[in-house]
Amino acid sequence: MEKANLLAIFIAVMITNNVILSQFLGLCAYFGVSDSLRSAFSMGITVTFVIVIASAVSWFLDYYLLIPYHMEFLKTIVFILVIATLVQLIEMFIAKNIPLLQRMLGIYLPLVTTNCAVLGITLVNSNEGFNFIESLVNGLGAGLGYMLAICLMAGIRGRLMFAKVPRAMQGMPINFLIGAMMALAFFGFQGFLIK
Amino acid sequence: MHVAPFNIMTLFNEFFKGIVKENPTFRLVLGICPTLAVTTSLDNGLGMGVATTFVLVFSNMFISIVRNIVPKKVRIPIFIVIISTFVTTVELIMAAYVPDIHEALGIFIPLIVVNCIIMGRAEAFASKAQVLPAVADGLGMGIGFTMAVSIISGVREIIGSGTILGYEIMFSGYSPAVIMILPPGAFITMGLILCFFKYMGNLLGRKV
Amino acid sequence: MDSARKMLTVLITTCLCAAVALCLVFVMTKDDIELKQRLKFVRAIKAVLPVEYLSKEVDIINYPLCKEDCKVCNIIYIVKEKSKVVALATEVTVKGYGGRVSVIVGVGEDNKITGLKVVQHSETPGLGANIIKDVFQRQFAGRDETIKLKKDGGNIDHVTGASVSSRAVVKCAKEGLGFIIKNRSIVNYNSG
Amino acid sequence: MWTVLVGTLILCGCGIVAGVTLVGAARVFAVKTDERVETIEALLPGANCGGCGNPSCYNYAVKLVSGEVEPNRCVLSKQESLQAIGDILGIKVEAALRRAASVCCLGGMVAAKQYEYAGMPSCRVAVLYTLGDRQCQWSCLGFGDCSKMCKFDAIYNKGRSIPFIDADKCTGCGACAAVCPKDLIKILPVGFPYVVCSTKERGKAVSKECPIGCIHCLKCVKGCPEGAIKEIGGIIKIEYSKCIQCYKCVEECPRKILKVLSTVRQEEGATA
Repeated sequence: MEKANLLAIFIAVMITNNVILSQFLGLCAYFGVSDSLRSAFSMGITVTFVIVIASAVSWFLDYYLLIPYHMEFLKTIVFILVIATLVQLIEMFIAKNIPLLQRMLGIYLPLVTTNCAVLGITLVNSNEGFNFIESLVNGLGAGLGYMLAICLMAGIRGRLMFAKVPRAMQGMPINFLIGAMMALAFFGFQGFLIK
Repeated sequence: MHVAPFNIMTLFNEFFKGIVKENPTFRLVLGICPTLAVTTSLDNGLGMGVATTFVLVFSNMFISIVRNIVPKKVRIPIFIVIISTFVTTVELIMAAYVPDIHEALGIFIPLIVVNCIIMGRAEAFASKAQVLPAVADGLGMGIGFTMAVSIISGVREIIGSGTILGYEIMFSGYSPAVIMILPPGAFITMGLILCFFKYMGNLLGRKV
Repeated sequence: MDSARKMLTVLITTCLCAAVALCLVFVMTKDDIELKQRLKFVRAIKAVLPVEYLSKEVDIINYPLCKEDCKVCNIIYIVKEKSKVVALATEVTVKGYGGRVSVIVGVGEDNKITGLKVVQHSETPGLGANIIKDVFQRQFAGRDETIKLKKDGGNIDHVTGASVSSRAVVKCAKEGLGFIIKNRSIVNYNSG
Repeated sequence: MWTVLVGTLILCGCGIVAGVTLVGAARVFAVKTDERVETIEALLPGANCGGCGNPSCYNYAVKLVSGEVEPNRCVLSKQESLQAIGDILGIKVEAALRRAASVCCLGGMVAAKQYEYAGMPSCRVAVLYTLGDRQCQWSCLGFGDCSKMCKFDAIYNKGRSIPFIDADKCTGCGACAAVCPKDLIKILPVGFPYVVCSTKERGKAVSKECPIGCIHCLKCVKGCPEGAIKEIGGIIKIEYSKCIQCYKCVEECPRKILKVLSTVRQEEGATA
């Protein structure tokens, strides 16, 4: 039962209610960083990494600090502070210890602070009353869902180079329309229930 | 830090550029998450626009006030604290006085914190300008955003549910195109509106 | 290390100001928020009562039941008009098509549903979301435990194009009704 | 009152923890960054063109400081700024060898056709069908995928033709070379001769496919006084370290396929 529940959360946030295509979280980076598959992949990894850690830390803060003292209204400010600190911390940590990762993810980390997906998922975790494991699974699913959507987008945009796009459609408009097609496709997954 | 002198004209310029020339949604394509997510009906769109404008004006104002005493390294955390204070204020006020819209907007009210428009204006403008121009800029950008969100949500509501602000306006027998208030509809509307603006821009550009 | 001290001072001062300001706003709006939530709740409860109670004053007493008893619902609301019990109501949450569907079910003294209201859902707009329409919800009044969709051989018309969502509401009704009938004796005994 | 107190305490607590962690971490994880990196980065053009073989100007600056590369690899910088960088690093800077992209094909649309191609106007698509519609498999397809990649407006196509490269605007970043599906674009030093044909066929086989292709008569190889030109695996190679820029080879070439980069521009290819 427990495992099925976790799987349901995971599938829901990754596919049926994909963070980008159906919940509209993290769209700026979705359109901004999807011009090549490599940068999209790096961005996806960075987001996943930060979401999972932020989910864990914010769960502790929520459960042991905000809820016992009925300070839920401070949720937004505390969570975003945690995320901003965390991102800077991770940045410094990998710059010092894992230069390889720094070269891969370095330029995407600052983008993650203002990515709605991260704050959004921590808020969802708290609003839905998820326990620790559920929060982690939700975060991981969201990150992977983000990666899936952004990599698919980058793949399609790569192909777009060969297509004749009308002048007025070039750039952002066609990207949004691709987003629409992908959202339609993902919409088909709705009703994909795990009981 | 060099601060350009200003007069009434520059104030007007700061104000109007956000509405047309540098419209945050249609020109700069910033802050698209709430633009797409909450525009299922016009009242939601308006609510979001007003909330964002409020936060934008006040955060711009305060960031401009403290701009000279903030050390460079903790700039982002401090801006975030200032912005989220106003966001939480808006959230509480909305929960108290317009609970229906508060509920409809849901998670996207706290997410105003990470709206790229606000952080972007704080970084690009408010942290370098005097208080009055910063407020004018915030107000202009906010109104520009509100207008953009209203246009999108109006279009989606009319086509997607055949109503406007909840009143039936389409002819009887109109069967609403539900897709427009579903997620794909948001992308379609935004894409086509952007395309329209680009087309008009091209046309005007050619004339000049 | 002067810069570090300055950094900390500025950060903490900002946090301090933010916190004081926020808490003041919170204290100021707290009563209003609670009032609005209470009003909404009362409106939801009234919606599940027979129509004549809409304009009448009712008292709502919360009767919490232990969690182990039932997985889906654990508070029974006792609705009284001038100390006479009108109905018992409870909130039931099940899984719908797009997420969870929460429904308040009212049950009269005759063990029949007095009314039902969907209070929270995330069904598809324009399709499943039509479960909040009165035409659909009104069908539930006066039903007993044999409640079923017409599609499944029962007597409730499902919302066009959304049998999964409709089935979820029916499931809520059934579970809520069962739960109240099962616990009626305890509630009546304890609340006198 | 209680709320105000607790709320303030919690938020300030978070603020303090965040601040202390950041300040502490800044000290613990302090990466020893050389100040020179920033100064040098400021001197570099900041175009991140990739002409030096590094992904960004910052990476190049890091490598400069560590002494891995020479300052003259940057093709966009002016001599003075290069000199300034050299002064910071305490080394002498030799004049940069300017490099520019060049399409090593002269025939293009002149080469004999295999079939009529009516697909997408893109080299990378056209090359999927029997390596393009020309009989010569080393012929430029002329759809200009390379010109779309150029950040500096240095390449342009007139219709379907061999792209024209403006060596003055070209920074030698290699974006066009990377995108060419037939590897016809080479980044070569300006002012040196090069063979404007990439075919590996020889003699009649070439003439049949393209009237102006290199038939590998090897007159240039024999004519070079320094022995800088060799034929390796069907390709005429010029060793630029040996070349003294006497341009004997250019004179020797009977088909005028050997040209000097930048002094003689490639004529715009004949359109089909």
